[in-house]
Amino acid sequence: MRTVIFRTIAPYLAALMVLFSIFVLLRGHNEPGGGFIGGLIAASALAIFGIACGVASVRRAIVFHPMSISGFGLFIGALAGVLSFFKNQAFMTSQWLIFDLFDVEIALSTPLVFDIGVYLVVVGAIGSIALALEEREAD
Amino acid sequence: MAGSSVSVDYAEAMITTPIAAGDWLIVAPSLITMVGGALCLMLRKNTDLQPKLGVFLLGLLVLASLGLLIRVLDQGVITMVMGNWLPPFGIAVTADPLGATLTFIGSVVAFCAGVFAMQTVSSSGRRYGFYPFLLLLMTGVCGSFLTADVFNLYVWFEVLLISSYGLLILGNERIQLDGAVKYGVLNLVGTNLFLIATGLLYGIFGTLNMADIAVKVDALDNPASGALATVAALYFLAFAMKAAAFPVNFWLPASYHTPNIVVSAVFAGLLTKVGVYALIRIFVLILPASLEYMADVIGIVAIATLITGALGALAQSEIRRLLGYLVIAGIGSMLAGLAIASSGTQATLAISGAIFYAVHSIIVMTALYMAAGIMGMMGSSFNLRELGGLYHKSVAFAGVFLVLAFAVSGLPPFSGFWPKVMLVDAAFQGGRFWLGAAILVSGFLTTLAMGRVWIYAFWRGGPEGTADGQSVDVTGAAEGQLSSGALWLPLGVLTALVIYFGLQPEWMIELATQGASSVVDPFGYIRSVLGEQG
Amino acid sequence: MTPFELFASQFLDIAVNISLGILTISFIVIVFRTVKGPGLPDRVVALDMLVAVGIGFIAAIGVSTGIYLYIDIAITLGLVGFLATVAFARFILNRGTAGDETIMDEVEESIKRREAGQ
Amino acid sequence: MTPAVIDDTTLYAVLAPFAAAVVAPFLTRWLKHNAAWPLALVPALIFLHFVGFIGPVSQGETFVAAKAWAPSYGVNFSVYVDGLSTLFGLLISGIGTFIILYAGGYLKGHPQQGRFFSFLFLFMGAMLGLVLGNNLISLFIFWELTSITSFLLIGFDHLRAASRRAAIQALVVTGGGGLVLLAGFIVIISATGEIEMSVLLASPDIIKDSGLYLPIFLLVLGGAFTKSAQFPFHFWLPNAMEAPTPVSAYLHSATMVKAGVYLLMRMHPLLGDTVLWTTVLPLFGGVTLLVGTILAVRQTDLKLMLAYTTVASLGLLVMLTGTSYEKALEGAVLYLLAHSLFKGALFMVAGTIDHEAGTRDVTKLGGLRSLMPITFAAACLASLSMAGLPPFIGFIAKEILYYGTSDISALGQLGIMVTIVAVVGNALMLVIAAAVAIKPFLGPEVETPKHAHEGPVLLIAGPVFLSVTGVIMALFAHTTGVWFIGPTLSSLLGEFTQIDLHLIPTKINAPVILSFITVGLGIALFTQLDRMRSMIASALDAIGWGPDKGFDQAVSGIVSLATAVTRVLQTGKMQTYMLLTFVFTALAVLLPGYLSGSFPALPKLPEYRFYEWGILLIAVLGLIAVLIAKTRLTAIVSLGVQGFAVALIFMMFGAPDLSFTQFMVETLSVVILALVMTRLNLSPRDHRSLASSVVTGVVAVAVGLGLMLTLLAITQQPFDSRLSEFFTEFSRSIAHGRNIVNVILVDFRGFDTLGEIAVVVLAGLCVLALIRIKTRPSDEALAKSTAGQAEKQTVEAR
Amino acid sequence: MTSLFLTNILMALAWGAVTGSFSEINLAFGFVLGSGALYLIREQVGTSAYFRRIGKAVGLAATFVYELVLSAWRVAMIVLRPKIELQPGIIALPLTVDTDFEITMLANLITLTPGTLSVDVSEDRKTLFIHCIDVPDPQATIDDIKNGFERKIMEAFR
Amino acid sequence: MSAVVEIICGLMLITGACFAFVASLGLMRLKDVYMRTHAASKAGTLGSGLMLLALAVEAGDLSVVTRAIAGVVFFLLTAPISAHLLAKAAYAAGYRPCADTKIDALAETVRPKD
Amino acid sequence: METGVAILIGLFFTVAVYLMLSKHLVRILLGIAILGNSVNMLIFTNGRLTREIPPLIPSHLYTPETATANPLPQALVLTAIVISFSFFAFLLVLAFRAYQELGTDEVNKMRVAEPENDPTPPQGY
Ligand code: NA
Ligand code: NA
Repeated sequence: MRTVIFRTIAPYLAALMVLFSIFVLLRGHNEPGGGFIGGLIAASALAIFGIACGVASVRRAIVFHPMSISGFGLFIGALAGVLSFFKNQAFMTSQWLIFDLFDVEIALSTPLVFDIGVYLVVVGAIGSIALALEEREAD
Repeated sequence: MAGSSVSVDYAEAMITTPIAAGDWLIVAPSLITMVGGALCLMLRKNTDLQPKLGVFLLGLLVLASLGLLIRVLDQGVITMVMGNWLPPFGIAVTADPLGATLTFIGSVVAFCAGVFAMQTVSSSGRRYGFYPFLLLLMTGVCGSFLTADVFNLYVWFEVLLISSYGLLILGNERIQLDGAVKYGVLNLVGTNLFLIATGLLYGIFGTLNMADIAVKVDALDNPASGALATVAALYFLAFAMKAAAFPVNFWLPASYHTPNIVVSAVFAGLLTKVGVYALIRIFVLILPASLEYMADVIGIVAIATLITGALGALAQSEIRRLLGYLVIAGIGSMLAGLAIASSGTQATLAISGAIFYAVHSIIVMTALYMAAGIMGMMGSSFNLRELGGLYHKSVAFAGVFLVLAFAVSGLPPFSGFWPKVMLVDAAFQGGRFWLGAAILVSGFLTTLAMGRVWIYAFWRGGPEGTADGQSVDVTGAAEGQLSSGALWLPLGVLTALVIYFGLQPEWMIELATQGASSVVDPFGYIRSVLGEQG
Repeated sequence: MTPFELFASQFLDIAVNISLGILTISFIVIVFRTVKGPGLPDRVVALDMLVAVGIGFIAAIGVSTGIYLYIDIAITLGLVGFLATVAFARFILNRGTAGDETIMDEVEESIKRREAGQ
Repeated sequence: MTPAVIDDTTLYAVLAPFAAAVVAPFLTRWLKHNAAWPLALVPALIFLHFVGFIGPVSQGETFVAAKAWAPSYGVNFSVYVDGLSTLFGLLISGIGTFIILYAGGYLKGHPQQGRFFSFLFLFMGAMLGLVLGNNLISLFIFWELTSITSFLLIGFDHLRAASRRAAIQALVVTGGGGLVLLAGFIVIISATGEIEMSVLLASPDIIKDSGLYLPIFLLVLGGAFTKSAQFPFHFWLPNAMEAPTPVSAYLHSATMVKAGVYLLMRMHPLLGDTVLWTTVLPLFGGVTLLVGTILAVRQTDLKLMLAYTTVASLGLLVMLTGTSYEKALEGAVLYLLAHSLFKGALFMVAGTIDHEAGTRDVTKLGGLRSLMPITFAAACLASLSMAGLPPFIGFIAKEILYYGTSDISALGQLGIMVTIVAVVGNALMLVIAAAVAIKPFLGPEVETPKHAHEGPVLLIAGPVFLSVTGVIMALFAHTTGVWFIGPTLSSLLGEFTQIDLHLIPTKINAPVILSFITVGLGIALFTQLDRMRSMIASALDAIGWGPDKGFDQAVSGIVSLATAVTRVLQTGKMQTYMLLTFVFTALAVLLPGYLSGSFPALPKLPEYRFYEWGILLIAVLGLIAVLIAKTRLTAIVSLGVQGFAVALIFMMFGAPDLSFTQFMVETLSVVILALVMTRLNLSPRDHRSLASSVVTGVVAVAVGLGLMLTLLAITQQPFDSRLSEFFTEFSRSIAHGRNIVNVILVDFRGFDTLGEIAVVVLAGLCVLALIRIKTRPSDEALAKSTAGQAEKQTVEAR
Repeated sequence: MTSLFLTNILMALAWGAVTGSFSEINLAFGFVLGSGALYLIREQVGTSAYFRRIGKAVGLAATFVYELVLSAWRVAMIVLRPKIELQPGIIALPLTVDTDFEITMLANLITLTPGTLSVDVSEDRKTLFIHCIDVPDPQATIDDIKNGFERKIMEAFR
Repeated sequence: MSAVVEIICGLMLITGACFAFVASLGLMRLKDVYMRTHAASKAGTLGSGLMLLALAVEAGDLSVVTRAIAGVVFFLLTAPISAHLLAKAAYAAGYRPCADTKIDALAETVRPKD
Repeated sequence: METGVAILIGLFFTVAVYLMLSKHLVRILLGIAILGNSVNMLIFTNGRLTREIPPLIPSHLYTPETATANPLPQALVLTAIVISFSFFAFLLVLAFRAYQELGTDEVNKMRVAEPENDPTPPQGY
């Protein structure tokens, strides 16, 4: 959409949305949210960015093909559950690494990795759909 | 309980005994295909590497599923609960002889398809995901065969369904799009019915674990009535759609002939059988009372499927469509097994017949579609009017086709014969003579249909109108591909299996019997999943 | 609890209910516009409003249940609502300039209305 | 008498031809047609193996050998050696030896000779497996295998439509009959619990007592009659003459077609000697005999004449077997042996004539005796045997069978009928025998397409040997009786029987008179051969229909029926598919609940708050809006309305995550809808006829109602919330998460989510493939020709 | 300006470290304290413009909100009238501001103000087309905007 | 303290709801899409923003307040953009303003198809 | 609590099925979208309904203070929503492509895979 007003503001909006999406992703374990919703928000951001500034600039911005990102998400999502193999536990048994950093409890865990996988899958797949459609629309 | 820490007895929530590394074989099929599919997807632009990686991964899958099968035969039913949560709270994945057998056979077929596709799938097909689709299809298939959780079964159904969509439209030809619309919408309705039934089942029992449900159903006074009866009917309808049983099989003849032939081959081999598997799993293991209640309906459906499927095959002039109907007719046999299994002592025989038939059908239908693909390459057509002279073209191939044709018709000494005998035997023992007769009549019609294909495409000297006694030299458009071993190796392997299971059925009968016993008498299954509480 | 606190809490309850009521009515009014149109842009504006009212709904329910985290849902709804509006605008622009049949019909209607002095 | 268990040699004897089948093509590539010599050693050795059984078997001994095949299903690869199977084994391997040699000469230089040998060996093995088979299932496997190999051999000359037709005909008739037989066997197995023939034979009344005699009888008969070409299934056999002559000689006269007779004889102790048996078998056998001989007279083709007499002979055998009378059965056994010898020889003679003279049309042949003296001699011997003249085995056979049938004291009315039929049939067979053996050789020399020579040794060895055997066996009638006929008869009767056989009748009695009548009638008829031929021809033309034509009509009828049925079921119209699907859905949700009376009375409406009612109302409004939307855009936006309402409902019942997701997904759905539906037309009206509206409406309401009632019924029951309690309890303490739903998603039931993200990935990939892969140009061109409006729009957009 | 902002954030983090708590409130508190501290040394760091700008921007935001409230109120009044009689129109506003950012800000502000809505910017970016819900006197509206928002924007961002 | 907050919150809720209502009423009563856009983008945004802030005020948690403010800022940023995009698109597509619209400066530069 | 929603769900199913029985692909798609919502609500309701108390654990506790809404059906529905959304997206694009290539949105007129004038199978040998 060739309008200066939208084009100018869209990147900021998109950045804001991506930020928000990561926030939603990270706190999903404790509050409403999580990888899927976060991913949808991020994909929406990509869509807005794409509509405003063209698909090419989005593709440049995210470096990898969205489907590769999606594939990577699935990859780490599936592998996150394999860690438990080395502890003689069943597939997808969660592994937690909880420590304090400056008095803030940091919890790294396989469910988190898994949720990040979900996030990437959604961003990639839905983003890919949105971009592909947008590209077609722009034909 | 406030505070930063709380003391928890982990044993109340989790399995605390260490899991043997070998038990990981249960998830290995899903894991290999999923991680591999993801990997292929990440490398999607490297269209040269894709086939090699894909075939390697599928080979790995075959090994893993073989390992699993051996372990199951060795140790009995084995279970792994995802996340180590106690069953029925965590999702249990359980390999019993039934699931493990089908997983193994399915993997073999997928491997063969992967090899075949090296030759038939174009680089654009690879780029847009043939191997990821195939691998993830196998995730869905293996997941369905091995899961012990109804909702999880739904999820894997969806995985294999969406993969099949992808494979179906790969190429974007008009006919594919048409086929995909019907396939897509009708199958979606099917899975939604499945989901509805699962939702209702959860509403009734508050649990999703199959073994847990089986225990609860068993405890009911009247397990074939009330809302549970509706649930059973919905499950039957949903899986009958998946299995392409009459009269909800429209989607199959409308779509199976449209994609790349290797895709049809995989579909024909695997997809409908997952539906049959689910019917067996749900009805024999979980809802035996409903099975008894619905046996007549299932029997009628089976007969109609057997006959209409075979008649459909006779009505075709396009070999791929003809084969589609044969897939349907085969489903009728398996459903007959289910109907026969509803009561009496022959349940194990009937179900083992159905399992053996499923195995046979997986192999033979895949092989037949591959053969059809080669016929198309040789004769530049899939139409019986335009084909001819293939016998002269390659006697070896003609032989392979003939073996497959006899096998699919259930003639000895090939793989289709034994399950047919077992099913007819069980039908007669159970007093369901019509079912036995229908199986035989369907086999007869199939023989006729395949005989027609043979005389037109192979024995006739050329296309329709070729002078009597004359032979026309046919040169297919895709002739160049025919020298590729990627076409012949998988076809050869599958045909060899067809012959092997025909000549040496003992192993398969034994396997099928064990598989049948594990659902007919679910004690071992339930104990494996729920432990001592079961 | 002091009487004032009691009053405040009762007031809040009532306020929540009143606002939910108002929002419900608004919602229905908007649905009416959505159906009536007459043009696609009218419907999109209605959808945009629907999102706004939805946000209000969430906020009010959040207050009434004391689950403040609903705020994130509200924000997210705002985000995707914006996306929807943008996409529809894009759609109207593209199809309109491409001479899409349905849109052209609506445009003609708008011209007729204008000529009819409405 | 319990069979003795022997070693596995006999099993290997059955398997040996299969091994030869594998070797044959290679050997033929190497030795050309001379491969016949080493290959013929295989059946010769098998023959010798069976010769070894003659002695003990004639003492009434029987043997079994078995190897486990599919033990968990009770199937063994097992053989049962008694008189009957020994006789058949000897015939199969003995005639087989000469057939292999004959094929070596007959197909000399043929590019596919090796394959031909293979097929012959496959058949030989199958046939041996059949006649020796003890296990019903393995017997059946070999039974079907003979059909399959016969199919391949009949269609050997596959470029000709007639061959193809004959092959498929044989496959359909014998293969189909095989399925009936299979049913019969399985009924036997399930009725008796026994699967081994030897065990069944040990208690002969087991089937008659089972209560399932009638179905078993009919089913076994179905198999036997089709295989042995009994009327009305006789038509496939003459058509099978499309096969090369060695095949006709071997399969379609000497061995395979006798499989049906073999089966009847084998099961005679089990099924025979009942009213049903002695009525049905003689009836069909007699009709077949007459039909076969009459039709044989009609023919001018040597092979066809012989083929129809084969039909007739099979009819005779069935008729005799059907009497269940010892003497008649003895005649049957004798005739079976005689027929195999003379018919095999005659076919080979016919083939040799065809091979050397270039035609088999009896009207175009004559005076070959000086050119082909040895062949002529063999022909004479064989046809005299066929004619039933002394001193040939055929003569003894006829004597004994007349002896049996004319025993009115034993058979009564049946005997008279059978005898008359037998006399007429035999007379006509004499006519054919004369026609085949005399006409081509005697008279003046006729110009033939090829200049005739005596055939090579490979071609004449067979006919000479077989026809001479016919004489020798007759000359040593007593030995023949002791070695072959007695033991075989024992098998038929189910008890050890010894017989005393003579070439020359000891006194002038009824059989001798009947023989004279037969010969006289035959000679009389032979003089009228040409007249008879034209009479029968015109009679058949007048009828204008026969089972052969009927076969074509049946096949095309089945295909047409199939086409019609399939068109009705598979309309190609998706709307029909959907309608039926939902009709069944409606049945599934309504019927069980209705039948079990589990639908609840409508419970009282709950006390929702007014805004909650408002949300429900909005959902309803949204639905209605979608339903009545006249343009796609209204519909899309209305869809958003109902979606939002659903999200609010989730929120109303404490599901923030769901609501969250629903809002997002619903909006994105609407967005994608809008983007995609750009060019999709939503017609202003739904275009449903009133009837269609009513039907679809009723179906829709039924589905909705059924699910609603089911849901109400379920939710009124108490709920087991064990799972959720577990999740709630351990969500934070073990899984470290306060959002229980999210913990379920990523931990407790993370495996579901893993599948779910696979779905998402795949959906993305699918859409990409849909959008990106370019349609092939050829298809695009096609699309342009049919797609009017859409094409215009596509072009515009590009 | 950016570096100062970063400095401020660093100071907030330092505050968190010193007080031993990284809770959101504490960090925000640290940020406020930090900016106060920076204000103290504004001449030394030589960027009093930073604070002036912040002031202006906050002012602009306040205007934003204020105009929005006003505008909403106007709309409410219009809508609630028993009989709506308006003279809507689309007017052309010649632009002085020329950067993308400024045009965008201006257009958005205009939209949020009573009765006006930016419809389009001309291709040469010299004219802004504005839809007014009630425009008896177009020129007055144009003057209002040029003297109001446009000036404020130029003050805040130049 | 909390009582005051509750009252403020309640007032904000009602006010916000009222604005939303007014906006929907505007949607109903105003004549063309351009005028309706005014109502939605102003009264609607204000309404939803107020209610969002009401929730934040009631929550009293700084992080919630921060997010609420961020959300409101987002609305403030997006509302004019959506209004602008919609109006522009509608105009470009050719939707005519209602008959009362006397001045149409755009019509001189962009002449939509007739 | 469930009655009202159950009735609504029945209505949802009715509308979904009615739309899916249209011959226009677009309406079928709308039906599919509504069907997805119906099924999701059905599952949700099957887990029984509780008003407004989400299954979240307050940060100072280890289990919720009061009984909450049933979390499991929520998780199931979440999975189902995502899946049905994926399918919906696919089918939409598929419908669009089919319309583009086949030139019709009437499903009964989509007869490429099963042509109307399908020749009868060959007869003879
Ligand atoms: Na979540
Ligand atoms: Na907005």
